Amino acid sequence: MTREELKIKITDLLPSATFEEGGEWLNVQIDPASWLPFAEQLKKSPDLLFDYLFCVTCIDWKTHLTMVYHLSSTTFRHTIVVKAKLDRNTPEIETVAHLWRTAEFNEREAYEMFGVNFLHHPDLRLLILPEGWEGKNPMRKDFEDPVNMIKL
Amino acid sequence: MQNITDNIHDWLYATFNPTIAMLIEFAIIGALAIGLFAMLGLVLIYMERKVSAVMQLRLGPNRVGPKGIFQTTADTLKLIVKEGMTPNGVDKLLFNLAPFIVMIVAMVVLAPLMFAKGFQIWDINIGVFFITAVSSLSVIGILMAGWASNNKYSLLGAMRSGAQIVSYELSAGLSILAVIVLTGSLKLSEIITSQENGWWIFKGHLPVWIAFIIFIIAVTAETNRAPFDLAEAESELTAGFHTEYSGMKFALFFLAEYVNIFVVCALGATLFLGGWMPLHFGTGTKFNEVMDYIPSSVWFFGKTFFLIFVIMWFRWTFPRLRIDQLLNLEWKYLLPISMINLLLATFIAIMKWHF
Amino acid sequence: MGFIKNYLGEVLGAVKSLATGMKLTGKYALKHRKEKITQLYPDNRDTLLLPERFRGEVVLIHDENNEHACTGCTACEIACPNGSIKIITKFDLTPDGKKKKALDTFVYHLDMCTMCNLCIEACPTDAIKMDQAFEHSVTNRNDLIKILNKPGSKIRDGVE
Amino acid sequence: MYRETSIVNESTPTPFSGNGESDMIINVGPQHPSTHGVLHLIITLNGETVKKVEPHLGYIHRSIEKMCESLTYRQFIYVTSRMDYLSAHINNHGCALCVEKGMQLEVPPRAQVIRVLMDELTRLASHQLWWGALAMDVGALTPFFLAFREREMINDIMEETCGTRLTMNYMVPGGVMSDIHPDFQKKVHAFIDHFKKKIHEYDELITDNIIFQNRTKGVGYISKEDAISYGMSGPSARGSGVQCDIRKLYPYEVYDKLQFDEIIEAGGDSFSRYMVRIKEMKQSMSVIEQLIDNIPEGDFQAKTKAVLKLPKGEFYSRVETARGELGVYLISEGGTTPYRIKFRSPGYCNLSALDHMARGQKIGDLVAIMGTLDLVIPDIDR
Repeated sequence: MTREELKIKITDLLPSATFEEGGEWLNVQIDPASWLPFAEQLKKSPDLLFDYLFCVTCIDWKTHLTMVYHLSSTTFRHTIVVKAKLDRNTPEIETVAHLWRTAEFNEREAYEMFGVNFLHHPDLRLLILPEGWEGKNPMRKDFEDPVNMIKL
Repeated sequence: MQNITDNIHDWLYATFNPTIAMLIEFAIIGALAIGLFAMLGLVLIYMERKVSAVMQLRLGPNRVGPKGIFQTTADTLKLIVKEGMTPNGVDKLLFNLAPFIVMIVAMVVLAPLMFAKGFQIWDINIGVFFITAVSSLSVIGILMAGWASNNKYSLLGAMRSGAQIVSYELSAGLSILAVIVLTGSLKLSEIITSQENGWWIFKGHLPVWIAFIIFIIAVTAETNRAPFDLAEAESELTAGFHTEYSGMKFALFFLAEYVNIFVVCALGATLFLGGWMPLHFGTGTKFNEVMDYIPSSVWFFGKTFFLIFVIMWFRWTFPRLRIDQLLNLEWKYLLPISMINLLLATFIAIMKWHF
Repeated sequence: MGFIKNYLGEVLGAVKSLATGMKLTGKYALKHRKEKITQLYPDNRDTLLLPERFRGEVVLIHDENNEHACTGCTACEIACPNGSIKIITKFDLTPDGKKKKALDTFVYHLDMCTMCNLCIEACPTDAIKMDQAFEHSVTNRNDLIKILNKPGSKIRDGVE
Repeated sequence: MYRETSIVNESTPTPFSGNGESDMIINVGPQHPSTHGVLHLIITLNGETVKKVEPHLGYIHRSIEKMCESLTYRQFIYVTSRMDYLSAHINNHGCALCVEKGMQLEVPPRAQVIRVLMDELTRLASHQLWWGALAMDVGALTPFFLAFREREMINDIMEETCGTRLTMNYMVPGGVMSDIHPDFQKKVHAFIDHFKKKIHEYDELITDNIIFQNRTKGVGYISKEDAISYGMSGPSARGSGVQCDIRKLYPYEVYDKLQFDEIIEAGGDSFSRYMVRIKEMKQSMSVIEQLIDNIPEGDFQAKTKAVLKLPKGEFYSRVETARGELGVYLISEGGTTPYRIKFRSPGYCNLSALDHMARGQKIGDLVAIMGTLDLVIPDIDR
């Protein structure tokens, strides 16, 4: 599907979605609450079939967090980018680990690095940080570690 | 050789009363056995390192002494001066006993071996049986080490080793039997004498060939050598049953492994390749006389070291088997084949078709 | 019969595949003298040649008059991603009485250097280069902090 | 994250207390001969059979993504060599591509060809090391040295042209750091001739070996759907029949002009993944052969300013490393440093499928599966 066709199809699926201009692929801006049903449709809808989630990113914009999902279809070879704006103090979004198994690990990384709480995640534990880690999430912009971080 | 040992024996009995003479003989033999044990360990480890080096396009040890021949001595010295550590949480008695059991077993098995013509510690009439029986005791040492270490890797390694040694003993025994039925004796000296007119490998047709191959495979497994080194599979279990050992206790395991290889290869050389018996064809030929000029000890060690080289060659070529495949190989392939092979050998022996 | 045939075929195939492997290692064992690849490293130190682009450590090029080309512009310090270069500058008086920025000390932290070559790329006067020395081990970490400009050295005339 | 016995909490399943009668939990790693680095796996065993594999990361996590946020666009490339150190060139290439995409910089044709040549040489070197290490995992030690003999030749070529052997930092935005060494073509030809004569040894020693085949065939099966769902990429996914070669699907540099096959094996087991890599080596050689005599004349680097600035926006570049798809997701706020950079590393996703593959297999198989997945731990622990 081309970019325009995708745009029409996605507007059908989720009327509240907005689109960002520019970028290599179609950028879809959604509300985090609508993410799970939308994701299910993206995965299962027969003319979309987004079965390959190749990148899960969390970005700290200082005022809010953004979860970015790069999705691609191995059948149709089209790609979209889904972005969901999260509240910075209580970031919460539904997990998609049951749809794309790779999300399980990637969400665990986002959980510990940014503190995003993935609801209904099967195994939301620390993966990289040592057990019993307390304090801030290291990849956030305001993280300070006076011992291990060297300012150049 | 025969003369030297006989002379010493006669002189001792002439000079002292029989009890003291016997004790002196014990002492001499004990010293010789320990000396041989240490020497074999050093030589074989050096040999292993050189063999692996030439197969892997490397140089091998080359710093300590000319061509690095003192490398293993230096390593042993280093291991001796290391602290003999006993980790917390181990079963102290078993942990410390295990390496000695393995070592003692390896030393005891040296007894009935015939190193040269008339050069033998104990010409027991059930020599072959003695070797197979005693050498299987070493699994107890390994199981003890694995259990006492209180380490899961060690335990897994020891259990693997137990399953492996117990099963491979069968086909090793059956392949030995193939020669025994042809010889009609368990006495090592008689087995060697029976090969005066040609080694069994030449006289015994196909059954002995098959028995020989199965024997080599089975003893490789019995001594826990690659490709059957599951007990210490280092990519899976770090070091298997001796994970927790260090210093001299580790060195004893290591030396015992090599002495075991020597023993089984010596046995193989004795049974299939005529032991110290020079290469003979028929009786009283000119060729035999020429061969007799080479000392019998050279023949024995030549054959043994050739077999050791083959086993090392296996190690540096093959990947390791998995535990279930290891047991499959034994129970589905080696055991049936060696049983049929034994029947064949018996048939040949009865019909006197061998040369 | 088919079963026995398969069984024997399996065994023979296995033995053949193993023999092929053994032939290869056996061949290498025999041809070892020709095929061996190990070098006797510390012994061949004199004949060991490293390619001229090899990145061993950063050096400041001095010519026979003990002059270098470093103007103290700190381009390398800015280019360095991990802060292993520290340039301390001073002000020289030029003959016509003007103050001119010049290099005082070129501090190089070999312990932090990752040999990324970015400083060499950044240098506008090609004053520094990568040297081939690679035996960097020292017993004291402080020995790895080096001062690259030799005592008494000064900037070559005509380098701006 | 080595856990001491003393801090074991009895209520939660830990490495030292089983959660069932016949369960045994063992720690593989962080220091373990078969993990090729410092991967920590917590394995639940039932006898010899693996019930569950739980990776535990972070032992060498350096937070490269965070480091890159304070480095300029010229500087951050060198750090990425430290991610997947066996395909350092290709990592650098991905980053350079991303910066070029942002700056809309045209790379001179000579630089493109040099980049692709270096990428393929790196891929060959990586696959050779993988072959030796896999053989070592399954217990054969000699192949490691044979593989290193060939790999050493590539490393020498790299050393001569790039100046370093492993973490080269040869790519810069707009091209490559320096022109190829005058001997480069001659040496690459010598290497190709040598490797063509020796590659049959790989088959003789390992591929055709009955023990190796038994160890890998039917072991660690993962279906095509699962492989996609787990986000697997690279040779590991192609062993399950997934078409995922970025060089073919989204060609970059001169890959669209080259003749080479995307190797796909449908088996989905360890042996298929093995065969993909072995065949890929031959494809890489063919790519090198096509390019080595046809390096166009011209600049090796586009003219760029001393300080690079990217416009505000998001840029994503994908390259095919030796282990799979590397994605570089760069978010720029218009300054000289990235605002946020995310590396989608192939190893991380491949590792997540390890549990799925290893369940019900033996411990020895787990080692073989890890070997055929070709895990490089710094790539996972970025």
